[in-house]
Amino acid sequence: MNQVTASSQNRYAVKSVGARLSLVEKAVWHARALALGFKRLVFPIRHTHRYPYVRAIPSARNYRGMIVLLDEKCNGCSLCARVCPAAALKMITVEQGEKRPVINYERCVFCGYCVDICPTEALYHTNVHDLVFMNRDSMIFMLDRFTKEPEEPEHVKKVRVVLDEERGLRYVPVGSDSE
Amino acid sequence: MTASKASEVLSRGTIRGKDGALVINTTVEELVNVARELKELGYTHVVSITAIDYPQENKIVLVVHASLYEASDDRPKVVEIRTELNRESPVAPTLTGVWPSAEFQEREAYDHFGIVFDGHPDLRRVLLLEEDFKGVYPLRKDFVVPEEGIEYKEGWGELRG
Amino acid sequence: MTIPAQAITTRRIAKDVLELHVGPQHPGSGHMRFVIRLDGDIMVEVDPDIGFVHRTMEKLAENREWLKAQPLFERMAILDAANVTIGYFLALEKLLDIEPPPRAKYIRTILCEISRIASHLYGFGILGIFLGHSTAYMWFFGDREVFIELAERLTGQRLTYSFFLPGGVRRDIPTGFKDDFEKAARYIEKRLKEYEAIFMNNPVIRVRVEGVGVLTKDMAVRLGVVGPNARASGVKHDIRVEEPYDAYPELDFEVPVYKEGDALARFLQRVDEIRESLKIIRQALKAMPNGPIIHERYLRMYTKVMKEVLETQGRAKIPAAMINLRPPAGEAYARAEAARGEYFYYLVSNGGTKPYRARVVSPSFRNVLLFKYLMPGYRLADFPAIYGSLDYFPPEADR
Amino acid sequence: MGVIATLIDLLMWPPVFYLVIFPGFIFTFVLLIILIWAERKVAGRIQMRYGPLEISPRLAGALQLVADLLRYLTQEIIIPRRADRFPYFIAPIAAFVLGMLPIVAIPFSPHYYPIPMNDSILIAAALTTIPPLLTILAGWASNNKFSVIGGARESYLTAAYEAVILISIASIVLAYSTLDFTKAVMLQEQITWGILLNPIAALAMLVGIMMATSRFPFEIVEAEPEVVMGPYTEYSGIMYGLCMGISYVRMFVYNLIFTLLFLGGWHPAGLISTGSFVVDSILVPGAIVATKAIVLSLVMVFARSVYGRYRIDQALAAGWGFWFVIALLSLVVSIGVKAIIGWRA
Repeated sequence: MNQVTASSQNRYAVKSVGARLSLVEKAVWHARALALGFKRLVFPIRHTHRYPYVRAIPSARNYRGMIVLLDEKCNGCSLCARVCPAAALKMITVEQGEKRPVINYERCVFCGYCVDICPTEALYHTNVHDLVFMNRDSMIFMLDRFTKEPEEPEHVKKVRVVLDEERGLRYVPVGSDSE
Repeated sequence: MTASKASEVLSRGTIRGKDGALVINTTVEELVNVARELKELGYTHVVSITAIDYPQENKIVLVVHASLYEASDDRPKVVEIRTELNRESPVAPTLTGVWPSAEFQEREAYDHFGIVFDGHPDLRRVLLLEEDFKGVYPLRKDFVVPEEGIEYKEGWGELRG
Repeated sequence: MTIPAQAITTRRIAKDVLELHVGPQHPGSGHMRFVIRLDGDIMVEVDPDIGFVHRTMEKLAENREWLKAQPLFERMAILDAANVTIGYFLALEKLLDIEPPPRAKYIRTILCEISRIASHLYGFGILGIFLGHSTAYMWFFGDREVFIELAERLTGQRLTYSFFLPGGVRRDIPTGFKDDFEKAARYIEKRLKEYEAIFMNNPVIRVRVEGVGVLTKDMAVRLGVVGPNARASGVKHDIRVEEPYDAYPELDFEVPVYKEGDALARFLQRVDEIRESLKIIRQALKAMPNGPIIHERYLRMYTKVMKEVLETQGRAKIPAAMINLRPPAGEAYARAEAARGEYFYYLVSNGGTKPYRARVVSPSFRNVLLFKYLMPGYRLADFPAIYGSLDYFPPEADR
Repeated sequence: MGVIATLIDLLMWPPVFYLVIFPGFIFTFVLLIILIWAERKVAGRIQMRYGPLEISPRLAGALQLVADLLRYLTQEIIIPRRADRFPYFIAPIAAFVLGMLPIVAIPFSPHYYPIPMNDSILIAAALTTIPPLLTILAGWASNNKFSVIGGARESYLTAAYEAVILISIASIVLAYSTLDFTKAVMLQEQITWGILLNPIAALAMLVGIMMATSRFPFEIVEAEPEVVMGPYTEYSGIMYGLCMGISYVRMFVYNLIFTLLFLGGWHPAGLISTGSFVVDSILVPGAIVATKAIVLSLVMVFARSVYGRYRIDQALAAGWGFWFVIALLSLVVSIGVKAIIGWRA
């Protein structure tokens, strides 16, 4: 019963948290904590940006932002509405019995199933994910709005996130050299 | 514990090909005994206590999954104990005496299926409120959650709050 | 049906006991309530009242096609979305009797480990603020952003990845990901040293967590505790080792186990897990084979347009047949090791397009017993320390 | 006309001017706003963020506190039905005012003080011990379990830190052989700063002040994850703002006392002489004292960015078991110092 299978048991490394700190160690760690706090006061790392005035543009190649419909590619197969887990996409009948999807951003969870299931690539994601709506009805995008890229707010400084070994994250303005 | 007894309990079940779990079908009367013997074999805790509702066959199947830490041989890692209960008044003996880890699991099964665990020390609803779900057990099949269709309707959907 | 009216119970309180209702609107409770009975400053009884963020996900899953359960289950623990849903797909793949191609397995493992690191940093942050250490809180949450950014580059979404498909993944590794990860890994390794000075060896924090909330191995086994909380009590149990899935059997890593079982051990165990996770991702990125990222059964259904998208953008399209998955009738369970412990999925199919029954047991739901049995005997001020060290996440427990 | 003239006269009457304008209520209030803003900025810088910036971005968010104050002023004050109204209202107001009261005994220069007195150290130290009682009263009057626990915690801690602070003051007073701030500072000008004369007393008093004013790591009374806001849980609107201010007022006042006793008060002020009485005897020494106290306060709020909080029993153990002993030790040191410098004093 107690045969230990070597392969799995070797995966565990038993450790101990160690003894309590002595008075001297306590003093040393107090000093180190204060010194580190002071160091970060002088050389801060900052991971926030002034959000509504500065916007970080996602760097992901396949970022899943708000969705746009390419009307001429769509063949009205309703797969997108059927796969939508939140019932955010529904089919509307346009002229000649053709169907087109419309979207309700009140419900959309940005899973991207609809974009990935579309057999004709008639849907695509934009980089925009944070628009403000004044009421719930304006979150329903009928064909007129669903077929256009969402308008981005003006006077916004755009930055891009760059991973950095020293600072974790850096924000560089879009279009600058270091991008 | 003897090897023969061990094999006796384990031989009552069958290994399911899909996931390697040992499935033991038992009755309400035998449930606690099976649990006790499994515990002696080293299945120290329950992973899940739940049920499956079969309204057509008028039964609720209580499904208990027990497992072990630090598996030391090639015994099945998960044992599934299935017990058929009467759907009208599902009552099962509590397993908290064998496995203390069953406490909240049984409360949840009571909450969702209305299975009364006889002898449970603190059988109250755990996730739902009694005021809102008096006599209603949402995971039974007769509790229907309405779903919308995929056709656009004015004002979006009938379930839009 | 005769069911005793046990829902509303009244209990007499001992004369010298103060009953304190902590939560659900309390800065230290999270989305739940604790009924704490205090004798002086000592907690004598703690009754966790959960369910404030219960969504009955098991029922909702029964009303959805198999694929649609992913965005739903993700919302149990949105901070650890990959590890939460991987178990569901493992169980579903057992029902369908398919296995993802090797490259997809490696990508899954990479995302799961990134998710684990981010989730641990979140838990540290909560422990930090519960102990009143606002800098630790901000630092852990700030550094978590680095791993969220990594996950975003891989999946296209910050938290709700919805990244898996039955028999594959939805995105291939983007170009430059290896460099990005290496930068992030070096950064966090440096920061782990700084955390040591400001948080874990800070004498003020150490006395708060040392010897507090001691969970013995015996008690951990009896209560069925899982995850880092069990491993910090000396229980050698990790699903990645016990029932390895995805690329874990091929990777070399170790699982830290601590003997003490106090709040400090639980914290240090997670710190060590971050180091191991970095090791796992490094290896996986190195050893990752080339090949398809989705099972050939579905790859065969790809049209010309879909193949082109997969090749040029690294984006696996979903074949239309995947909405109408009809796994053969039967049951299957699967377990996966998430940041907080073991996720258990038990799926029952009757051959239809929707699950007949989808059972989820989350680690937080299993660990909730600890509040009841671990807290009594400690001071009221230890309540946040123990709570924080358990890394308990109410939405995960409530499902 | 006569009324306004009388009012102005009243305001310019030295004791009133001292208490209301400089360095009393208004001056302290402005300093507090700067201090809290600086605390938040320092914490933000260490904590990977900006700190307050949305209000007045050009002044680095300095007006944020004014905005907060306006918000508190316009918020509704919600009184719990079961609260004991009179003590509920009077406690934070009285604590705020009485927290500022020790200023009556604190001179800002050898020639600028509200009431001439020979025992000003004694009076100041005595007056600093009143606000904790009102904090306990606030907790009791709120009729809330968290408030009561917070009040009980305050009552335990008070006993611990008052002993440390008062013994430290006593030991440095022993070294100076005077109970007058002015004489104590003049003595320091002659010999050296008190912090060098008796560093142990200074250290003990610093820790005592941090405990008394709920600075981290002793922010136990209002410990948020445990007792919400401690004694102040049930306060809202401007009452809550007052409650928040109490600890800052007390910290500033304590630090003024510390400055005068240990940091040489207005020490280098004697080097500057412009010939003008107002500049030489009021503005320059006052600015020096205030600057020293502010810097000291900033050091104390910096601890917020480095530490968490102790448990109540650990803080009490530290107070009685360690710092109380240290404070007693400082008495011995003072006797030693007295033996050496005694002939000069």
